[in-house]
Amino acid sequence: MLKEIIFYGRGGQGGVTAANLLASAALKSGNKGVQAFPFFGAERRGAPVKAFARISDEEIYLRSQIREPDVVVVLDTGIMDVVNVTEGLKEDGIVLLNTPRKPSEVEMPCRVATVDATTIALNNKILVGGIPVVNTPLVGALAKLLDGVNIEAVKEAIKERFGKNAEANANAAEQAYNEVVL
Amino acid sequence: MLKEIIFYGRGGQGGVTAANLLASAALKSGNKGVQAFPFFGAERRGAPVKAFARISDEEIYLRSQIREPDVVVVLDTGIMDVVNVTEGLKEDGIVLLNTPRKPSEVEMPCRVATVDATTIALNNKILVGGIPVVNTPLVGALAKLLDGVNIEAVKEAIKERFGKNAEANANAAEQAYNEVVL
Amino acid sequence: MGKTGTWRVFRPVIDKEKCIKCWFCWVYCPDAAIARKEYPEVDYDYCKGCGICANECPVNAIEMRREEK
Amino acid sequence: MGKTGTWRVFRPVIDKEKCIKCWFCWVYCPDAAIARKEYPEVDYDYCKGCGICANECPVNAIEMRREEK
Amino acid sequence: MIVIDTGNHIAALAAKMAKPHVIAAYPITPQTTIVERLAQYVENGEMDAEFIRVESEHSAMAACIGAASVGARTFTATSSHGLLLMHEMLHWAGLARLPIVMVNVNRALGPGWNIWSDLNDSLSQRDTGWIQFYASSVQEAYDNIIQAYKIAENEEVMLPAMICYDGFILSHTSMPAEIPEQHEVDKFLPEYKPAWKMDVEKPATHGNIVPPEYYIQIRYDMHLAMERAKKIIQEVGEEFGRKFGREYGLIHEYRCDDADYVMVTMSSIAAEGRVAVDRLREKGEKVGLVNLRTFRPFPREMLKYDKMIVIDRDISPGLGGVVYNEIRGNGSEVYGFMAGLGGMDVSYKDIERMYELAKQGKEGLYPLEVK
Amino acid sequence: MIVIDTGNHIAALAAKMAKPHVIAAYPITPQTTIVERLAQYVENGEMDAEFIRVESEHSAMAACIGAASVGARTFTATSSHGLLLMHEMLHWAGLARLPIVMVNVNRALGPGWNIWSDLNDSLSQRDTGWIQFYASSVQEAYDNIIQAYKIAENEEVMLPAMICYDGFILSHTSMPAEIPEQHEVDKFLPEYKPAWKMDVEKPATHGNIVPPEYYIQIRYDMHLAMERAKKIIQEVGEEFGRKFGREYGLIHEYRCDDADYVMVTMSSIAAEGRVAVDRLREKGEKVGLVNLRTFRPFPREMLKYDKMIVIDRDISPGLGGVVYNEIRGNGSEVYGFMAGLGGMDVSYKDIERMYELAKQGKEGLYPLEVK
Amino acid sequence: MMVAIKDLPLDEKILKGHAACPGCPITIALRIALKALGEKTMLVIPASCSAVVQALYPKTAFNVPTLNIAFEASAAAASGVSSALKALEKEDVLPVVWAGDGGSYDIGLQALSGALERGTDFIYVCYNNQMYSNTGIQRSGATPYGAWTTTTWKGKEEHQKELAEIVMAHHIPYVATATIAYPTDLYEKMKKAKEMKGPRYIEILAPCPPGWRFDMSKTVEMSRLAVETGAWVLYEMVDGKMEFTGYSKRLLAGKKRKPIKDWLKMQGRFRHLTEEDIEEIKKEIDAKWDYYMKIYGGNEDGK
Amino acid sequence: MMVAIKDLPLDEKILKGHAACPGCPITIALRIALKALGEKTMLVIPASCSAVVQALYPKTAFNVPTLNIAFEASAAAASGVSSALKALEKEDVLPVVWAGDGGSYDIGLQALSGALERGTDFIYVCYNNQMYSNTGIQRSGATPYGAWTTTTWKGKEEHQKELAEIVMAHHIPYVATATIAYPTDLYEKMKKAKEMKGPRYIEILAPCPPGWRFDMSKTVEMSRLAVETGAWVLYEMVDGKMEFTGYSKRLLAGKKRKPIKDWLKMQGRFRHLTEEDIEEIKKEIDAKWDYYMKIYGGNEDGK
Ligand SMILES: Cc1ncc(C[n+]2csc(CCOP(=O)(O)OP(=O)(O)O)c2C)c(N)n1
Ligand SMILES: Cc1ncc(C[n+]2csc(CCOP(=O)(O)OP(=O)(O)O)c2C)c(N)n1
Ligand code: SF4
Ligand code: SF4
Ligand code: SF4
Ligand code: SF4
Ligand code: SF4
Ligand code: SF4
Ligand SMILES: [Mg+2]
Ligand SMILES: [Mg+2]
Repeated sequence: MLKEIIFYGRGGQGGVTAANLLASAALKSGNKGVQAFPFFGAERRGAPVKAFARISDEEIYLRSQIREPDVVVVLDTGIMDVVNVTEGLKEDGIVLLNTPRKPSEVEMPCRVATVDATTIALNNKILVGGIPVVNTPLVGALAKLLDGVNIEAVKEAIKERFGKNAEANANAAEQAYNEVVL
Repeated sequence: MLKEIIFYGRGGQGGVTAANLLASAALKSGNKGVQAFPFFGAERRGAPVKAFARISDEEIYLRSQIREPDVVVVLDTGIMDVVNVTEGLKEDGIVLLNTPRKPSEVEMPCRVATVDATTIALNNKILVGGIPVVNTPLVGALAKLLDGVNIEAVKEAIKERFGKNAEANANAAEQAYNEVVL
Repeated sequence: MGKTGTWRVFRPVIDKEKCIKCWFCWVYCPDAAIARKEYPEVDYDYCKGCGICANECPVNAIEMRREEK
Repeated sequence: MGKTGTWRVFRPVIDKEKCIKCWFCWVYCPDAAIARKEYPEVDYDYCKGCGICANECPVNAIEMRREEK
Repeated sequence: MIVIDTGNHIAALAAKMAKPHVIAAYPITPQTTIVERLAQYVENGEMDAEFIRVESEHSAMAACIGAASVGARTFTATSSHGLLLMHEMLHWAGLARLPIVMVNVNRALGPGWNIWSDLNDSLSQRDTGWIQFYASSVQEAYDNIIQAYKIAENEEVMLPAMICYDGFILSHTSMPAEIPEQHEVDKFLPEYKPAWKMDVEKPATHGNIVPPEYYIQIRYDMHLAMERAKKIIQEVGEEFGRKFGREYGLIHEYRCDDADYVMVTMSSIAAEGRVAVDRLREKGEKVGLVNLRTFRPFPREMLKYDKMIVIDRDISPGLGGVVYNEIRGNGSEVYGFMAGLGGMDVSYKDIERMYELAKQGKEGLYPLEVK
Repeated sequence: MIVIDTGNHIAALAAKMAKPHVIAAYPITPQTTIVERLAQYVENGEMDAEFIRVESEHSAMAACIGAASVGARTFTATSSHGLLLMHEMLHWAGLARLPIVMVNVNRALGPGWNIWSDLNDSLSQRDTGWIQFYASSVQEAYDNIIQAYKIAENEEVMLPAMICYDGFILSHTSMPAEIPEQHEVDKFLPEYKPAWKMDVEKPATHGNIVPPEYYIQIRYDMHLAMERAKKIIQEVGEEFGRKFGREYGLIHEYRCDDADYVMVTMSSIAAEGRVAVDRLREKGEKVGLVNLRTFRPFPREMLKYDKMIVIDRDISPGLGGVVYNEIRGNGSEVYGFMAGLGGMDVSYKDIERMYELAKQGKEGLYPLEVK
Repeated sequence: MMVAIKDLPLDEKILKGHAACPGCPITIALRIALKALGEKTMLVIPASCSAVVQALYPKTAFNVPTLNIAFEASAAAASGVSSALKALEKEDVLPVVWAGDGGSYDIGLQALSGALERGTDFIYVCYNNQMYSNTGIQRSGATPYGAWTTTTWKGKEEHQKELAEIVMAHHIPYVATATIAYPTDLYEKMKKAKEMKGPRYIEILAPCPPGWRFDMSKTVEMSRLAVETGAWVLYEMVDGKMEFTGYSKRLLAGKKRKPIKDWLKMQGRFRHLTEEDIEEIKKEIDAKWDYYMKIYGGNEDGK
Repeated sequence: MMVAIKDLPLDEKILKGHAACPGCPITIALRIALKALGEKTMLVIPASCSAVVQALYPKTAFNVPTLNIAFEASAAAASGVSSALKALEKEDVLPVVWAGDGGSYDIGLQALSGALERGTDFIYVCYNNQMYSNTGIQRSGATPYGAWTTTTWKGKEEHQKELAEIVMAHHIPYVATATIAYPTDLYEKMKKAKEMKGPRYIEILAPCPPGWRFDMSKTVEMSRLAVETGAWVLYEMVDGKMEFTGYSKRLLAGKKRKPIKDWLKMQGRFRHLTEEDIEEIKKEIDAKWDYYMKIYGGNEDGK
């Protein structure tokens, strides 16, 4: 089964890394086909960016952008003013928001999950150039929402990728895994 | 009638200019088709060079090199050690040599004309960088040998082309016209 | 040229009481987001929240506050 | 690499009597056409007849003569 | 070993494992991460190569030419304007018959600036005498680089080789790839023993003035070498298959056997096209797909299908699709689409649509002007 | 007035009479005498233009782009490696839709250095969006330059134009040419009124980042402009004919009407070919000749003869003759010869021979490898 | 006689909503420069962050005519613009190149040098953020010794090119350096250049938060500290006559420089430097200033 | 300690029968340079007269490995050669670029500057005949003010670029000037450069008879007079330390310069100059020497 995920965020928040981590974790969790890619503009830090991930038990030949995602991850709810994040979302698709609010406090025409990744990032002191990096906690939360991906694989993928900040990021992921609400 | 002429000389002697002057003079003498062009190598001063001229009463469409000349002009007999100047010469073709010798003193299997262009150049003080320029006298001599080209047109062509040395060159041409021996 | 105010994580808030009108915040703002009115005025539609104004204000009249979203 | 001696209009002729073996002619010849033997020796197969050797010889031991052809 | 990483990082890994002596490269989006990764390999000692941090792509290629002339194995990578700036030196490397290997990450040309995929950059180098491979997956990018050295350095070929793949769509996409062990690569690709090189023991002059009689031969021999490369590419692809389990040739056919229509394309669209073919087959359409692995040498003689649909991610002004125009005129019925220029997304749905249009006898710029 | 002078000097004269505002050029054999002559015109006040003595051809084209962007009429000239070094900027000028006019004196590419005629230099720029004219006489060189401005600057076109002719064979050959009066030229070619330009009154940004949706349109429009150019070239050629007595189109046919075989070629070989045709006709052979005046736009639809013999003075490695390959596949029987590379002399006798070979069904590299 | 900040024109040529990173030095510099240059300015911009910050076609945040051009071609294109303006009798309009250090020190150097040699009438501004920031922080010829970039992971081994020195060796009418922390200094140099003819060159140090790895609020502070520590020097050379300006003039006059370590420590790109490395860098800065003192010093006010 | 002419090696790397014009300075310079450099030298030569004088393929008059390369690419190609030699452990072989002024001052400047900045291990020789001679005498960045060329019919209006100065601004280990009239000076500079590492630059004034319009027998005389009149200066800069050499050293020590007029008058390219023009040029040369005196003079022997 093919699962398609879109990440919405801003340059510098690590949306692309989130997609990559998810793909790694998915591979580690036993999926044969995994893929992660950005839709890069020539964006600078702070500008809206989009990243994609695909997970499947078979080899993936698709190279096009995801137009009908199963899951949408919003790293920064601010962009929801500018971007319609539910566009194309599958019928039973889920939107995962980085927000302190509960799903019930969010009015959206679809299933919503939430986690306060920014606070988790700040608590774990993961910042780059003053901007909290919310990608690792969100990937942790995804492990809860996606069938084919387990949290141990996520933590492993984080540890492979991050040098000295690996621990803090892995902790953040685990914390989010536990705190995410659907 | 098409007449084809090859000039053999060395870089700096003005073989290309000779061909150009001849073409100009031929046009002035009433020929509709005239053409002059060099076979340039990347040659430097002193190295052997070749130039071509065509004269005809009709427009010329030929662009290829001349392989069977009617007249061959040798600006510097020294190159005859290295180049076979009579190659391809038409049956009744003429070789015009720059030499103090008389045609009778030259052993060649064809009609030969001679003129001492170097001495004429030295006498008229036409030198560039220490090298006597023999082209104008030789074109003067050609006016004698070629039906369609007259010496007045040659002198006119020289005057148009040369600035302050026009007179000396025109004189040299006339002198050669008078001195050439067939 | 979207409204770059949405990029902000922290927002500069100017305390007019403290302000001495040196206009450093105005001249240094990379986003031309501070207007030189009677007092400096931030255009939150475009301010990206870099914090240069706050960092450069000689009298600490600008505070960077976490955006509520 | 033809025999560039045919390019010559004037040929350098060295007067051994005058030569003081300063080797200027040898070092300056652009065509490496002067050999440093007992006396300088011109290789007429290659000498292009530029006349530098004659111009530089401090004792005028080299004369440039018109080639006879 | 299965590694998951972006096309660029995997390409850098391939370059590392091919053990070039000299790398000279200049950054440009979307190639940059190749250069960065290679610099890192060299700096931390994982790679024993000289890395020349040139000041332009023109110099990158000139440096590779200098290095290759001394007998070194060389690598570089570029994209778009970087490739264009190399143009003179590409011709040079080709005519000098130096087996330089380069990655070109396909990107559109300016103005305006557009950093997304488009094949005009490498296609407009098709006269320079470079072998051109196009990859449709990260795995192919890796495999093509390793094979490119072996092909380019083959005595019968001795031509430079360019490995192309789509900017972002492959360069920045993480996918799993099977990476062989270094000793296996070493065995497949032994040290480079150049047939000629600059050598103080045997002084020779390279590239001085060539008169027409020789020039015509030298240039024609380059053409023949490109023709000979077809056989070598096939052979090396088969050997690669035997050793690593993935066999390659000049083209890759997918469900073509009984196909009424064969779609021909290259690079990432060829992968997406498989999905379209599968879906169309499910609907009962008899359609197949050819993934052009090499555009130079161009395997025209292999592309003999009754009806073909060619999808170009390029457009040569006044000519149209470049691939289409090289295929056209072999007796087949050929429909051409230009699609995906400047990074326009091309999905399997678009490809299905082009198939439908072709069946109606239409062709053109997809989706804007099809008639 | 009839003037006798070399192709280059007559080209310089044409450039002068077209009254460009800005000239930026760099010397290279065999183009040099154009630049020299223009510098002289400007210095002695015969020409009222700014002459920019650039430090490279890349900068020559960049300077023309800068000048044209401000609304100036521009001229430059180059050859061979100079043209290759401009490659990136040629693409730029094309996509920026600037009607720059340039002479390219065709010359072979190195290494080794070869300064003689060969059309690979300009043909390998055929994707850059430049209109390409080829001249077979000094007169045509003149006439093409004057018309090129009018065509390039036409609102429906707005593309740069390149006038090509053979190095030495035309550039250094003196031939008579009919030169109109300046006021006649002025009337035919009025002042340039650009549709857009950089202007402080109307600040606008040119060439910033373009997203795919716009990019695809901009690039396609360039393709359409090249197609539209066909009509404009025809119209301008007819107007030129009315005014100056020499009519032009996209191709020039010679004794084709009843011909069994039509030879297609361009540049100086097309002139020489007339001589061959006349001689073959005398022998009773039904043969005609097409002189391709424009290679971009390519008048493919006009080249519909049963049997064609295409002579290319070029060879694209792995493709063969470039002109041949663009003609091939229109339903005709086409024989291709590559001849005259690197300045090899091609005489009417050679062309007659190629005709004989084609009749035997042969083609290939003339004279070395024909089969 | 220095202009005061409050006297700088209100008119903005760089519109809000551009695409630069928060805290970008480029747009600070451009805002000030264009206040001095005014509306009769045509910008020529090579590939760089400056090309990107304009925002996406068909929009633009730049309110003066702007010609984007290939990475290596800006000075040549500006020569064309300059000649065309002359030919079209619009000599009141000034072409200004706005290029990064990569486009000036490296790939665009030749075009620049050619334009200087042939006396092009223009201002060439190099904003120097000491690396290729647009492509994601690679070394340039301007990257200082020891700095991390993604092509010099262990720190650059070579010293930076001295482009201003190279430009001075071209003997042009005006060469100046500036940086964003001193807006009036920058403004006045732009004004002065604007009034002159021939080739004029101004280089602006532009600390880039993502590239140098510092907090985005510190851009101006970083710029100021570069001058206070002597890592960057403010001067102008008019017709071959050198004069230090602003804070650098005070340093030349004997004011004590802040420790270079302070500046280095604020930047992530120098994080890996050892104490010895820092000592090394300090020595070079000292040597540079000793040299300045020797040739340009000796006068209390630094003239 | 100067080597004597008779001590120069007999071995010739430039064979007879090459294609240079009679009286060509290039082959004089190359003969001497290669005597110093020896057989472990690889030449890299861009488009120029030096490419042509080698003679036609398949022949060659150069008896060291020679790589001809595109006009603008010699320093970059040499970087490749240098790195390859290092990678292949042949560091005893020295890559030497032999480029004209056009290929160095103009179109090849960027590649040169890049190679210097990245510390390429090579010698770059620019033989300066002050114009593009190969294409038939067009102006280059090195063409002096006032000189006729086929692109400056009334005399060049701009001053020549000072490439050696520009190169010095790159702070490389060795920069020297020489000319063919002083073969031992040239030989020793080549030898010295050969023993060093890193980028080394040597510029050789090379008067060209057809280009400068003088009789082919005067090549050496013209070269000597350039030094004696102070139009050309002989010096070397080792690790930033400047030292004048030979006749120029004596000029620095106070010896009177010959009138520049003598040099100008010998050359057809300056024939059109008026007395005022000449006076102008004289003033500049005077100013240049005043400057030298001020910074480098003051020591009797010119050190
Ligand atoms: C020929 C070419 N090579 C490479 C690039 C890619 N490129 C675009 S901008 C850039 C770096 C620019 O650096 P700099 O000039 O310092 O400006 P900055 O990005 O730092 O503002 C590079 C390498 C290009 N556009 N064109
Ligand atoms: C890209 C390019 N542009 C132009 C040329 C033509 N060209 C060849 S040599 C030359 C002049 C060389 O001048 P210089 O470097 O001073 O050497 P010289 O001929 O004086 O020895 C020129 C313009 C070329 N070969 N390549
Ligand atoms: S936070 Fe930054 S963008 Fe916002 S007003 Fe202050 S300086 Fe301007
Ligand atoms: S920097 Fe502070 S004091 Fe100065 S104007 Fe702004 S708010 Fe007021
Ligand atoms: S004349 Fe010239 S070429 Fe002949 S030996 Fe003397 S210096 Fe050498
Ligand atoms: S220059 Fe004169 S003196 Fe000296 S070696 Fe030669 S011939 Fe003898
Ligand atoms: S990377 Fe640096 S220079 Fe570029 S836009 Fe961002 S802050 Fe500005
Ligand atoms: S033109 Fe000058 S530099 Fe060139 S080969 Fe002739 S003499 Fe030598
Ligand atoms: Mg930069
Ligand atoms: Mg020169």
